[in-house]
Amino acid sequence: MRAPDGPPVTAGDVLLSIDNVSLSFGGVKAVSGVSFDIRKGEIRAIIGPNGAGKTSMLNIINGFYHPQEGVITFKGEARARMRPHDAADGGIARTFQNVALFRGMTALDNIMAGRTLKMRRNMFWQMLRIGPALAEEVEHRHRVEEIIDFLKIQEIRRTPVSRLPYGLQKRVELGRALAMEPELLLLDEPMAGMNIEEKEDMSRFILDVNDHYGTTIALIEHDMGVVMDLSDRVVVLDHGIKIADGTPNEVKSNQAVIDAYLGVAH
Amino acid sequence: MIAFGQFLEVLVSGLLAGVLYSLVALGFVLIFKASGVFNFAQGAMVLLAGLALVRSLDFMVAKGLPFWAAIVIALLFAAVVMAITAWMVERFVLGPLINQDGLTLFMSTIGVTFMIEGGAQMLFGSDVYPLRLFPSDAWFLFEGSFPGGILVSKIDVWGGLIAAVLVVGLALFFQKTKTGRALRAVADDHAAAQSVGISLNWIWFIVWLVAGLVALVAATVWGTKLGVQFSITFLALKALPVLIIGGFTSVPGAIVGGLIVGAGEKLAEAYLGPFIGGGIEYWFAYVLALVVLMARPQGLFGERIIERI
Amino acid sequence: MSSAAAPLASGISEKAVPEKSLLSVNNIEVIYNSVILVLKGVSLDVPAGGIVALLGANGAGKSTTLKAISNLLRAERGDVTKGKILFESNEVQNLSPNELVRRGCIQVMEGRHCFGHLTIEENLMTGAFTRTDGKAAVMRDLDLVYGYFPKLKQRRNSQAGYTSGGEQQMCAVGRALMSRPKMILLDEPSMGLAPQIVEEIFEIVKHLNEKEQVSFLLAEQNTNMALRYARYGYILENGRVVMDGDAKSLSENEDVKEFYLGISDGRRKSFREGKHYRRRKRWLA
Amino acid sequence: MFYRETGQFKTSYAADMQIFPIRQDRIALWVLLAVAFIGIPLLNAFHIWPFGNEYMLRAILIPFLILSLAAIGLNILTGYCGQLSLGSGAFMAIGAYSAYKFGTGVHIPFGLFDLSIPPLPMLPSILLGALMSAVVGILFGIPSLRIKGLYLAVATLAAQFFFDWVFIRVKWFTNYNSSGSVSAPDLNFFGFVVNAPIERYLLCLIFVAIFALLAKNLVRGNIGRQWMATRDMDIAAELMGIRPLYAKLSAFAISSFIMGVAGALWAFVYLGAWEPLAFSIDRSFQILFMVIIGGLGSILGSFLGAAFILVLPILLDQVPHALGVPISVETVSLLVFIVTGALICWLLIVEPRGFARLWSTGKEKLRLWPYPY
Amino acid sequence: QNEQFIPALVYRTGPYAPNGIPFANGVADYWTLLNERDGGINGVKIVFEECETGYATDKGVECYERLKGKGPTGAAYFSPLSTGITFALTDKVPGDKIPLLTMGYGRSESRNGAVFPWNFIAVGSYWTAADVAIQHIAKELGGFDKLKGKKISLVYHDSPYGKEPIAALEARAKLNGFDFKAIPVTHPGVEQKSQWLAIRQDRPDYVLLWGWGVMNSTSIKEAAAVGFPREKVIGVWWSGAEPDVTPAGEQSAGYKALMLQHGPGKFAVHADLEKNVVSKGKAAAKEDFAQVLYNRGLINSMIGTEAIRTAMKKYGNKPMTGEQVRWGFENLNLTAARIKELGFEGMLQPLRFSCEDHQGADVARMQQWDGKAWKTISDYYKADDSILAPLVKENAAKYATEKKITARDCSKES
Ligand SMILES: Nc1ncnc2c1ncn2[C@@H]1O[C@H](COP(=O)(O)OP(=O)(O)OP(=O)(O)O)[C@@H](O)[C@H]1O
Ligand SMILES: Nc1ncnc2c1ncn2[C@@H]1O[C@H](COP(=O)(O)OP(=O)(O)OP(=O)(O)O)[C@@H](O)[C@H]1O
Ligand SMILES: [Mg+2]
Ligand SMILES: [Mg+2]
Repeated sequence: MRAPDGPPVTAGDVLLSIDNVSLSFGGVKAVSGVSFDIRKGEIRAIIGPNGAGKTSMLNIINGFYHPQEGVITFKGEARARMRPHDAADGGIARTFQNVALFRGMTALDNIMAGRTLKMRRNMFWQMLRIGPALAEEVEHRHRVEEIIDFLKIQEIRRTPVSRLPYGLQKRVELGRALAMEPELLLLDEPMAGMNIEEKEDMSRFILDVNDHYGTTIALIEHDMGVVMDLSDRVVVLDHGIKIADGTPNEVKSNQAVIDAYLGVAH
Repeated sequence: MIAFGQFLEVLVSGLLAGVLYSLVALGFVLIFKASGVFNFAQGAMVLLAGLALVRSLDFMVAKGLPFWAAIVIALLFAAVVMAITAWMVERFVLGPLINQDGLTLFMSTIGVTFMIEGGAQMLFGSDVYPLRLFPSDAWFLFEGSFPGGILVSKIDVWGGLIAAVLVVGLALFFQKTKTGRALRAVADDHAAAQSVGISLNWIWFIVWLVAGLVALVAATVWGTKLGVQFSITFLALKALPVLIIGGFTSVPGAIVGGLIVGAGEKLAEAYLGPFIGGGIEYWFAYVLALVVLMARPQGLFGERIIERI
Repeated sequence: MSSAAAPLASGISEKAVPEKSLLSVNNIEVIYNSVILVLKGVSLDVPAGGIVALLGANGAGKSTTLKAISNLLRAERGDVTKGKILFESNEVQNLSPNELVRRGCIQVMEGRHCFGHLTIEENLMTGAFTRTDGKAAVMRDLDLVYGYFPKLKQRRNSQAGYTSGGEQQMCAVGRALMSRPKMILLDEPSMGLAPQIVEEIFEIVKHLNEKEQVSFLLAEQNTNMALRYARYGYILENGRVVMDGDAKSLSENEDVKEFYLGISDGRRKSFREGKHYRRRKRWLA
Repeated sequence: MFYRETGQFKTSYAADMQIFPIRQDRIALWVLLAVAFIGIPLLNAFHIWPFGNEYMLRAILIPFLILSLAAIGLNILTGYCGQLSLGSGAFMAIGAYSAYKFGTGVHIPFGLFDLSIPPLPMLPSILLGALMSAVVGILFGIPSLRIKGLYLAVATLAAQFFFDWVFIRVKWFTNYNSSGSVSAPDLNFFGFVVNAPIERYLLCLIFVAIFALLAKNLVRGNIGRQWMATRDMDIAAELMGIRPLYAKLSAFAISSFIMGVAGALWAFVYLGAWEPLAFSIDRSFQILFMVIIGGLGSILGSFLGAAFILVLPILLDQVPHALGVPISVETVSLLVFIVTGALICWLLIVEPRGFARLWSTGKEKLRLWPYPY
Repeated sequence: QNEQFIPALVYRTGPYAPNGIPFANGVADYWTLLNERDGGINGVKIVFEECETGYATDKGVECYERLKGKGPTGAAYFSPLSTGITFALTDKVPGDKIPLLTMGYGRSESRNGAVFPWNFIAVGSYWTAADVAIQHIAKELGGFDKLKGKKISLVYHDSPYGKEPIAALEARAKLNGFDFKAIPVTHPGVEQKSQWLAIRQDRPDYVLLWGWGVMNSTSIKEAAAVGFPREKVIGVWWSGAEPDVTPAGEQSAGYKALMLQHGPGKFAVHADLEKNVVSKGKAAAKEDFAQVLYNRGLINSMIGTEAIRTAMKKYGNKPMTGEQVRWGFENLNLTAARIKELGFEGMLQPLRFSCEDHQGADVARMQQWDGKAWKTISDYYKADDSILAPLVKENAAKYATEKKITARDCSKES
């Protein structure tokens, strides 16, 4: 069933490779024997019908689920099992399908929280909040303000995120992930629940992140327009099995994909 | 043989004592399972039910009614009091707090506790009122095999039987009936439950009423054991470890938790207490609960805590 | 059912005002937490047997409008401070949500809201909570829903909390169908669903509308789909209705095309072509 | 009209990150501090109402300050880090008894060598006592890595009951007093013996002011964000690189440290002599009420909550007497119960997030004033 | 104003209310009696105010602070009826110069007036009680020599209150050669199954009961349940009132308890009360009139007001300050004649405080519940000072060093 890998679309080494990974919950096989890779600097889309195992795949990549079988190699290092914060340490950031912002905090604090890993001052200094601790706080605030400017969310900085409409929440979530300065950014349906205009904005952000920071992106999305336009390569899952892998155009015309997912040719 | 007899005796009395805690714990489970509210007021409700029962009973007996008639009327009266309480709680406290998070609701039940404790004592008095519904002497079993026999309190056995009946009834109610399903739905998501047309007001009234009746049952047993008085509210603290071990959401869990806590704490007091100083029952029950939670964070029978992202 | 009070608006505008409206919202204003004003006078009509789309950007107030109608607002500390809501010509803004469901108006909330600890099947059964027409009828409808969403049947005994996002969405829609409503308020039904399923959901909407005379008010971001299936649409911006009209005229409107359909100059734009943070042009409200 | 932030521009992020970015708030704070540190001692010196006698200081302000501190401690754990705890009483008790031991000299015979610490001065005693509390806090925080929510709350009761028992049973802690009740040594701070109520008040005030500031700094810094992230969505927090172990245990440590200080003050400054019952489960609940009513995740709320829960019943208790209404104490105290309960419910209905939120909504309205929204 | 203010710390609600209410009623009714019958003390009207403590120490301290300065001369004395509150106030009263009357409870070593000038542990301490209880057991057994090898267990409220007697009992155990075992019951004492099962297996010859509130009746019920003879259970005087036995019904029959010299029942003073207070509808008491704890409340008030009266002899018939009342206590001499005059004959033996001795008496009797009423079953026992005095001395000295108190030299005081 393994579709031949297409010709290298984007130059770059393999950043992450998934090798024959399987994951099941009790009787439910969420992912079975899936292999694919993500190359440095590309936008890699993962698509498939509902319940195909896409989110589970992301959860495996950043260590939230531990697959029963298979090996994941990230930056040349093979690993079977790791804690989520190790993945974060290694440079994997993500957004979530059901927005997982810190609901009690403001947008600014949410994004600042993304900088946690980069902040070094210990509790004692933070308690006093003078000298180096304050300097560090200010320095990171600068970085965060850059992200806020970039995402055009200046007005809502101080709004508790629970009061924000869905679309803005998604944007703050992207900001939070960006604040981690990740090498690999996992986006789980970043545009669900947005209208075209907002999707265009979001697409712009994703492309910019990809261009400017050279961040590698793995993207789950159900809007085929977005997937086709943005991604370099697409992997298609169905029932936990990989049914296709290739450029958007290849995938679009793949009969298995049409049957399982698209319904009609797009 | 003596040692084994003692062990058996402590074990049996522990198990039975545990089941009596379960009677109180059941009230917690009911409300938690049905509305996701940790009802701090359960102990106060036992007090209220007990006071209503014993005071009206005394009154009726003083009026010269035959004892059985007085009991029936007093039980009815206490049930009505619990119904009124349920209605007021729903109407004035929980109703306006729909869709708030668990902690807020928990806090509001603390407010309710204060009101019930104050109100109950104001209406019915804050003295101690003896209640005698169940025999409080004991059987001595197997006197042939063990010197002195194995002591079993009759009231504990009564309590155990009542608890068993309640558990079977309530478990069936939750799993098999439409209302039971609705109750569980409410516990998961208030807003969604409302959106499918479940009336939270009605559900909450029902569940507080049932919890009130369970409190009344607990009050008959515990009132006989202790006399009806304020200290009955402290039973809530004894019921908590039972609750966690069984799991907040499981009716049968309340019984199993009770058995474990009862047996555990009594055995610990009897065999560990002498070495480290006695009076260890209270914390032992909680430490036991902690150990169980480390193995199963949702208690033995509680619903799995859903962790997804 | 009283059809006596026919809307008096007849003839006021050229727009096709339906003669018999099932739901009519008159100039409502909504405030959250008694300080945040969100809806600033929204009016709309849903004719009996109609499908009406409510379009608008994030935060425009679509969900708020739906919640105001279904009376779920109070639970979020929101209040309708002005205006009237009529369902079957009766004022309903003071009814409890469950009474409204009993009268046949049910909402599918945004963001799934399944009962995580209940199984899929139990979730569906809660939808039938208000029904009194017997177990057999309910079971028939359960089969019907399983017919619409075979995926649910597969997962019927899993706890909803462990199913995928899309499965939960299907479950939420299916649950609403179980109450046999006259009118469904659908909040973003397509969110997070695979294209095929989106298509199916809208087919189901159409089917129910035609065969069972169920009316729909859909809040939808997928404007393309919504306008394909709806007969009439309202566009909400910043808590106000800025435009309304029948679906066809809306989808031909240049602005709608540009902002909601992603079509400019007569063709679909690629997402790669998006300009850098266009300042949005907005309708004057 | 006068409460506006317009026109106040920030030129640096440091300025924007002050505790009170709005000038009016800052002024209000300074005024408050001035009243607390200077005004009240002055009023007291001249016996001006309500400081005509010591009642106001001894029975209201001192316990209010100490319990506010305890509430801040619990707020860090429960309000900021989301770990519900019913063991506050135990951590206060550990602070109190350890400080007592350090203050009266520690002697542990270890067989080979004896550990002997001579009686320490008051300040190190209190801080070391609090440190002990922090250590135990970390220990009892470990289960939080696995147990969540209400289950954790009930599990913290294990700490509560265990330490209730320990301090009753282990005579070493009470210096082998026959009754098991102990009384505090002199409050000797660098040679100055704190004794008069106003001195005691100022002592508490200094502790509270310092710890409130430190706590505020922590919660608005990196660690504070880690706590809140863990509270709001622990899984997502972990996926972002926040270590639950570090975040939760540090919250337990800091929170129990502060509660340890509060416990020591409660025992030494307020009660003078105490028994474990002074730190019973009732105390734990009282502090939890303060935190919830005041507002989870708000330092200010801790003070407001403490005021409400502590002072309200005291005031209510005196109302009928002040009005000259002849009601028996029994009825009064039952009424106080009922009214307190009713007020708690009423407050939650008006604002489930407690006083702190009520306060900020009020400010928001003030900013919009005279427009309603 | 010619008014003497006396505060009353009471608990009429909460877990210990059943025991707190009758005591508080007795306290109040005696003051009312003095006001109604005599117009106060030597013409100085008594004004009193109750403050609810709920048996909680911090509430008690708050009440103390609230009431200590009331009235023209401040509070005359405090009687908290709680060992915990007593401990907390013991440190405060020297500063405020208000005496503490803790009749039959509180710190046993506060008998030593040289170290505790402000505490008056009138009539008896827990050590007195413990000693007398053992004496009674010895008598039942037929002599102190019979104690040897016997087993006596103490079931106690796990708090300073319950732990007080242990020191005295251990001393006695050493002296008389019986096995002593202390069995704690956690507050509030609603669950005692394991303790009583242990007793059933251990089969002690006697069980001493040091409970309060619900713990007492629960103990009696459990004793009945395990078949331990009630005749062999001896309660302290705080475990020997009506609320302690009635909940257990007929199971209590045979149970014994110490009397703080007095029992229930009507004496001369009750006739006065009925005439001047009850009949005028001014009584706080209801069915608890003349019950054990009610009578104890009367005595408590009487000792306090007599101390005030004594002070007035020296300082004149006007409201007394706390300091003056303290002098009054220290020089109080309630002779048999005076007790009779006051209508307390049969309730109290002569009582005389002095600088060294703030207890004034160390005798007690035994009573037994026959299922309907308390019956006095013994004559007065006098506690053995050769055992208790060293204990008092040792513990008072320890307190003095801890608190850096220099004991008064009583030989120098008039
Ligand atoms: N509970 C609330 N408290 C305060 N403000 C709220 C609340 N809920 C919504 N809002 C505000 O109301 C406005 C409208 O929100 P609403 O959810 O109705 O938008 P929407 O049109 O459904 O957007 P989306 O397409 O993102 O779902 C938003 O600005 C939001 O910030
Ligand atoms: N923790 C879990 N326990 C049990 N089953 C799970 C769990 N997580 C996922 N599943 C199941 O695994 C399958 C794949 O789920 P996943 O969330 O990965 O789907 P998805 O491809 O993201 O779908 P969608 O597009 O609907 O979000 C689903 O059937 C789901 O029910
Ligand atoms: Mg998914
Ligand atoms: Mg919406």
